[in-house]
Amino acid sequence: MSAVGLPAARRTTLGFERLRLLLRSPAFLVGLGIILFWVSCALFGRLLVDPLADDILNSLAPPSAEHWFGTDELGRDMFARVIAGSRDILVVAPLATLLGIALGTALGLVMGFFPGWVDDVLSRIVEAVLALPLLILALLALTALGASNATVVAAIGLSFMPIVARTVRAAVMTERNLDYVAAARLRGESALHLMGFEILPNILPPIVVELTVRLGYAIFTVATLSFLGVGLQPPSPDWGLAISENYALIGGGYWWTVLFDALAIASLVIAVNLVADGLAEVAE
Amino acid sequence: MTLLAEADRGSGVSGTALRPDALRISGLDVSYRVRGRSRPVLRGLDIAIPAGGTFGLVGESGCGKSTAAMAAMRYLPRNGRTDAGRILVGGRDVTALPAAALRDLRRHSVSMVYQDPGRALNPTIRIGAQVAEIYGLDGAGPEEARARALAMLGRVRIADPASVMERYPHQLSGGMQQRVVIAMALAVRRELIVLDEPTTGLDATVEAEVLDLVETLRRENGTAVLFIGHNLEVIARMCAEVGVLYAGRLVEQGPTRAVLANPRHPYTVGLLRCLPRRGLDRRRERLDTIPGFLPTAATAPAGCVFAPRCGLARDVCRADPPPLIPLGDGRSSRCHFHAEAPHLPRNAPAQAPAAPADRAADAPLLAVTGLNMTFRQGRQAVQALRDIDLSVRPGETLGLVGESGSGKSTLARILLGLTVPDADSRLALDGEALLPLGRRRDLAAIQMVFQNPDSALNRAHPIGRIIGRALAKLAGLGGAARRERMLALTRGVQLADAYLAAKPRQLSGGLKQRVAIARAFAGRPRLIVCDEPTSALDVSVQAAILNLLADLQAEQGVSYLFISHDLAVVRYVSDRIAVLYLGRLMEIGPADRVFAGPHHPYTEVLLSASPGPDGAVKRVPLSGEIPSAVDPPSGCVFHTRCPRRIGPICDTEEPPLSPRQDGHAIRCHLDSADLGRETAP
Amino acid sequence: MLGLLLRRLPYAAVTLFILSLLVFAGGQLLPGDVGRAVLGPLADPRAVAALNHQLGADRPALVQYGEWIGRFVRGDMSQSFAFRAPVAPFVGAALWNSLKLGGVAFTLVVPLGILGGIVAALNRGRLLDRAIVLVGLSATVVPEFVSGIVLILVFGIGLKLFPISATPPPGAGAAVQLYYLVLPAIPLVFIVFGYIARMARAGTVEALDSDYARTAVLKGLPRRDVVMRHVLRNALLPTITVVASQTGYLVGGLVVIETLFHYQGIGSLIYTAARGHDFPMLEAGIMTVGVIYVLSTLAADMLLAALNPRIRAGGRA
Amino acid sequence: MKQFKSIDALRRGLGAVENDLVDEILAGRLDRRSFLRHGSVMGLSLSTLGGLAGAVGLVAPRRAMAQGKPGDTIRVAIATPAGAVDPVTVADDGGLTMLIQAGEFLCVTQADLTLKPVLATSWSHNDDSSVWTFKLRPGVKFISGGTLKADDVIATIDRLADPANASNALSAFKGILSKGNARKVDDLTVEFHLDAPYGAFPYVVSSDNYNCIILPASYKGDYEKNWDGTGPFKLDKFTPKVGASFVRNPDYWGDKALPDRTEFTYFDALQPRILALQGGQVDLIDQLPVIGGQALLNDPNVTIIREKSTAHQQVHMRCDAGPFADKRVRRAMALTLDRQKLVAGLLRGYGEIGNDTPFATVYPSAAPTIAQRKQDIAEAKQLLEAAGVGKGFKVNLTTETYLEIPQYAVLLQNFARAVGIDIELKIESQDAYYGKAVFGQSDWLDSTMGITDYGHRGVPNVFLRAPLLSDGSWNAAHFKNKDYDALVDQFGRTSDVGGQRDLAAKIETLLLDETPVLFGYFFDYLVPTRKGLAGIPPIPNRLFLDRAGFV
Repeated sequence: MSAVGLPAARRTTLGFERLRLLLRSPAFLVGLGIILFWVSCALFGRLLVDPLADDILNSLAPPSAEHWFGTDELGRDMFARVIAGSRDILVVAPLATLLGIALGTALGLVMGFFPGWVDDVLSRIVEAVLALPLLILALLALTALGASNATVVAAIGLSFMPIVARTVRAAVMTERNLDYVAAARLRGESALHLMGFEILPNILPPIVVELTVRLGYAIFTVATLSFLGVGLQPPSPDWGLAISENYALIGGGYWWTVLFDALAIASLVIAVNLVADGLAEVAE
Repeated sequence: MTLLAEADRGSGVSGTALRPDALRISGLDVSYRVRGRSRPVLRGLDIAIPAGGTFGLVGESGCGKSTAAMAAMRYLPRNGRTDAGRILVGGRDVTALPAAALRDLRRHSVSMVYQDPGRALNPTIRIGAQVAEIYGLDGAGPEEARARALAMLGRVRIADPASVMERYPHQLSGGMQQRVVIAMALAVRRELIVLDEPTTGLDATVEAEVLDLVETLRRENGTAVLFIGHNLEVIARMCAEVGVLYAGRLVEQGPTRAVLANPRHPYTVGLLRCLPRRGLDRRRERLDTIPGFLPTAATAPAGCVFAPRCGLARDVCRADPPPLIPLGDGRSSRCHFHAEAPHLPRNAPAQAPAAPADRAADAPLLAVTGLNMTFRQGRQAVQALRDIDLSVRPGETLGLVGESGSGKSTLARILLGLTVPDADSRLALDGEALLPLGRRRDLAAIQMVFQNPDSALNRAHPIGRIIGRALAKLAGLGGAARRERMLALTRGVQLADAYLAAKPRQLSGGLKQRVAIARAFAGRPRLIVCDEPTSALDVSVQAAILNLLADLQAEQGVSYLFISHDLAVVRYVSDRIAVLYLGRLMEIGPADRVFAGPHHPYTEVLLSASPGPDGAVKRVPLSGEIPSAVDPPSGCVFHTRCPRRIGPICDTEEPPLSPRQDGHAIRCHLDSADLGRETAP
Repeated sequence: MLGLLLRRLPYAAVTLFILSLLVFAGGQLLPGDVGRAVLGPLADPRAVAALNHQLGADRPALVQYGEWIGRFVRGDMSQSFAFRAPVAPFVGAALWNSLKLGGVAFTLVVPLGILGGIVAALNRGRLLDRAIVLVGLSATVVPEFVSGIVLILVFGIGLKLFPISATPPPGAGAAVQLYYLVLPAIPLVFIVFGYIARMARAGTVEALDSDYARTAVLKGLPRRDVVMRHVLRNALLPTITVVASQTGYLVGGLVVIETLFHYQGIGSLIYTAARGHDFPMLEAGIMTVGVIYVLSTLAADMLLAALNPRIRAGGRA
Repeated sequence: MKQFKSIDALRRGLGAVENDLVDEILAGRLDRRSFLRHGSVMGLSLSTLGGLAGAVGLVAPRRAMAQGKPGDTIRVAIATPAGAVDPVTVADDGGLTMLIQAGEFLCVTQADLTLKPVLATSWSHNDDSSVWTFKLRPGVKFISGGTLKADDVIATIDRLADPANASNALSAFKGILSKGNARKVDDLTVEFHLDAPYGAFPYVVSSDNYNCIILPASYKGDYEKNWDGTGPFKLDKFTPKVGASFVRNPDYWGDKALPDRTEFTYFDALQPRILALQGGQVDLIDQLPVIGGQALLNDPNVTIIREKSTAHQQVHMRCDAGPFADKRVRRAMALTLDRQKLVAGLLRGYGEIGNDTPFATVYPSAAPTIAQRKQDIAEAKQLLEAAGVGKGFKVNLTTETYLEIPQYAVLLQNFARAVGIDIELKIESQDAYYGKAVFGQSDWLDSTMGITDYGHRGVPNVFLRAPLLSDGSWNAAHFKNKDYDALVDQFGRTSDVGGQRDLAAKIETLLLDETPVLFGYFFDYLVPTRKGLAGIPPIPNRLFLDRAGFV
């Protein structure tokens, strides 16, 4: 039999096809647009505006031509702070997500790959950690570690670990019974190779979906932790922190000190979730 | 070519002339929207099934046969749509019926049996309620509905229907589930029943029973049947008429017997030639194959859809799509040159590769003695394999058959070292003890070709990497040497070099299986375990793979342990055959002897369950379900189902595997003379 | 059913034991010590040492844990370090508060979410579906403190329709208590609605696309019967798990709402205990949340088993 | 118009120190407020003081403190007590507010920093201020039934001075009063024999030292069970972590409390307290920082009770290591501050500027002659140049999230930038900042630069000692100066205001030269109340509600 050539229909790569589909989804595009906007604010915002410059005698000024979003209690320009406020959260949340995904994937691979006592023991631990709501877990971690950008990353990353591990474990459990794993065993591959080079590439799609979903949670959690005062610390123009500092002011009519930050958080989390949804749909 | 009997099915029922056709499909075009694009699946399909008639729609994967079934039920997937054509069930156009009338039609006129009965039943509702529901729709009160459901379950020969009524679907075996579905489909007398691969995934023994059941009930009710399948044997048994579907088009149609006996379309011809037939032996003659790939309706060329793969194709074929040409006697063929079809030139040379010398006298390559395998399930010890003795000689193929649950795969896994047997088991390869995988010295010696090529290849890796890695690990090759060997290997399995850069999903099933075979041959394998290597493949692809395996064996002198439920395939490829039942070796011996008999009663049942497309063997019915390995029957484990049980000795005393003649051994209390023999020549 | 329960209980116990160990180990990381936390930064070190000694917080960690777990398994939650009084009443009161708030939120959100999800699934691809999905998504991802602040401003301070504190005056009747809990429950409803609706929608879609739904349709059942009899039961199975998984959050994860609406729930109890190094209180709070989580998963498993005969027979992996 | 005759008449009854005080007034160096305050420490009765003040022509500025009507229920939002309400251990605002509802002190620091006799009717001291004699009020009944006697006072003080008791007052007593040194003279007279002479001793047993509520000698350490004391209120109901309510004590020795009932609700965070007041759920909240409190400051339905306090935030700079080891660099840092702007902006005017010493101008002992330090960037740059860091440097500022400290830190950061000092902020939770609160295990005490909150004190002594003495346990600046130590020791012994002022001038001069700690401002104590609520004395951090009522 001679090879007739690759069947035509199968030649377009799946990746390209998925991309095309993604670009047809308005929700995904809107989400992506918003994310790109905030990312560019995070990257270049501070070149254009100074979120720290105070004009202390002009505090709590309402929005005006000079201060589009008004000023805060120290007379700092809220517009500058909202723009610059994207930076820390967009550094911390993705790093935390990556950390959580990396640790969780490693743990999940081990759990899924070694059923029996290894999985049993780790599963109990994971289950025990999952018994605590994410926020409580992160709060406890931060109370123990102290608040700084690095510890927020660590705390959220660690809190994500068991959840990610559970997802990855489930994916590994189905993969490990597939014949290609047996085939790799038959040629004497080590467990590490099996996990890292055989199984891992195949469970990347759910991990990527998990990543985007986790990113949404991470942003949510970073903002919430900042709001509770244990996350990002002043003088960061972080949105959650700003809301926490200023929300008691709105009763006095200083709505601009909170509104724009709230909108910023909402827009970013919604955008990330729109993108996550789009990816999840396409990954199916 | 000997052809099938029993021509009078369906069409012989009297008094049907005045009734409208049970199903008449005309000019049906169906397409799916996939990723925003419309992809045709069926083109210009015409089918007519008279009242009480039986029609088989046969075709390989992707040809659109299930779509035809769903279109007939007006239950296309959400992205499917009927672009043109009419579908009349009992004279009513289902494509135009309002919702209420459609429901009425489904309640009273047409029903369906599905490919996967386990999923077709609602997992959270008791069997009784699911069946009774139909009678409820029919207007029966709850009591009456239950009573009728009970009766109906009895009619589909479910033992103890009252207890089955109270059970949930997952508590039933696949065969039982399918009986329930059939009970629902035939609960009320209907004009048409659509069977969509109803026996795929069932064991041959169960399949035979289910088919018998459908046939009986169909006759009793005078229901017409549209039977969708890929298996020509099954179609031949069930249907008076057959239509061969290829790439969304009906390419040949006519009375089953006539079509199979004298196919008039090159595709049908090729398809039949691909089947391993009785009397064929890999050492003597290769199977014929069909070149190229199966297209779908969407990728089919402009002219004759079969032209790119047809040995008879000329320019006109590539330019003009042929119409369905009537041939008389109710037959028609979509071929410009239908008359020449029987003379389609062979694609694969018939000449079998030079067979290595008979090595029956050689020391066995693989020797298994006293193999036991016990694993724990909760607190219970389950003996999956018991006291297995077998050997495989160099260059030999040992076929391993048995129903699912018989321990075939466990045996394979033990040989491969993936599973560790009980301590007292002795396994040796070339006289050297065969250790579990972690401690095995020569990994390359025993390799495997898996059943499902989709899962056997890592879909994340390109083909070149898959084979290259095997070469690195099993042959210890690197650099240019590896590259060179890789090319040799891929050419050896007739895989174009271009595929090395492709990912598995870009390959068809057959190509994937070639990659898997190349991988197994990366080192210097002595024994390759082939676990149902072709069961997931289409018939035309299967032939090519079987040829390839035979060629490679002749070339390299490798031995195969060939596991399959398809006796025709096993017979074609095997030198010797071992029959497993519930973890026990029931029979082992040269292939000819095992097939010719005397058979173990279990072997006899298996043989009778799959007569092949051209063999009419008297069915030996097998009663009951395979017992649980947790609590195997006493004495001969087969005694609970044995049609030749001789008495209490079978219940209490396990017979030994007693040698009969010529290396043939049977585990049965009966004398060889009393055991069954092959009835047909 | 009972068998399943008995099988799962030891696992639950092990989970809780590990949880207590983790919290204990984590507690060792907290900066400072309880004496300093109680007496403040300006207190004399002698006083701090004396207090630590009084409380037994200066003993080796393992000894403290051993004593704690010894009491815990006998049903004694020990004494709070900070309050020098039995922990149980604190945890009890906080738990009861959390359960009330979580209960109100649950009662609102579960039917709403399930209904939303089913309606969306039945109108798959249409405008209504998209609207429900989008609203659910947006409501779910907006942090509680954003929606909570808006609610306080609009309904508490602006319109003065609802009290802005979730804590009712002492001795308030059930109706008044409910009135106080409405406003704080709404952000929770927002947060959870999306999850439940999404799962219910996915479950319904899956069930609608299933082979058994096909069987039901092809039997000639009317659509209503197909949905009610064949689809919903199966569709809601995954939703139950989601609802159960949210129980932990609705009981223990309400720190933000508790802070915003001034409510003494178990979440803020845990948080303040951690900050105050009140180890017995922290352990007790966390174990309570753990028990709630374990119980709700267990309840969900039982419910799943009741609805899904397959699980009832086999148990879950 | 000074009435010398009556002054002379009064002076005849006074000792040397007291007469010195009168001299100070006559010389015009004391205002009425300072005079009264200082006089009260001496144990002069208020009537004597009032007479003296009137005689020397210091007319009391009539405070418009409206009197509310009796019988109201006053609802208060306060910070949740951090732990058990126990007079021995309480260290937080919420806890001490609880203590002072039913409990009373020997004397109470008033808004004007004078001491009001409460359970003590008068006090006096020996020549070197090392022995103080307190006369107790007769006929004072404990809620539990007994009558106040010297033994009760002695037991209370011994309990707090006992190092084995986890007493939060130990810090305050350290080096001043030890266990066993309170001695009974008779049933209503107690003598305190101090470890060293201490001129401001009455403050140590006043409400300044909030653990010192007087309890019966029989008290067993179960305060939350009986809430014993002698105060105008007695406990009605207490739920830990939730709140407490009090009712009028009918057996109170003094004027009976006006409100029928007071209800305290505990809040963990400030913002909900603000919202609770705005939402009408409470009538007042315990304390309002300007930052974050703007909504109430501008609310027409809210009245702000305001009083100058000596609470402040200390910015310490490590004198023993790092860039601030050179005092010129510390001075340069101090010169970058625009203090007027700090008070006007950060405090919205609710405070007064500081001069890098603890001597807030409200202290009578503050030396009036010392010049106020002002922003001077040029000089700061010169100093840095001279210190060899003209190009500036980087430094970390570690501090806590509390009140307006983070904002202050930001402003400092911006001020310092003008001279090239690049301050990196590390703002932590209070737990993390204070750590174990001992050297080597505390960011507070170990950081190169930090900001620490200090509450209001009636005399500057505490501020002068622990944070600045060479062996001071809160000496985050690691400031070690023998001259300073000697001056402060002397200041502590000195009880005449003139002498105190002379010493203060020396201390202030020294501190301005060394500048181990920046005192940028002293902020006012603000209590927001619902409009119409009156009768709450503006005493920093001490919420007394017995005169409260709605107008």
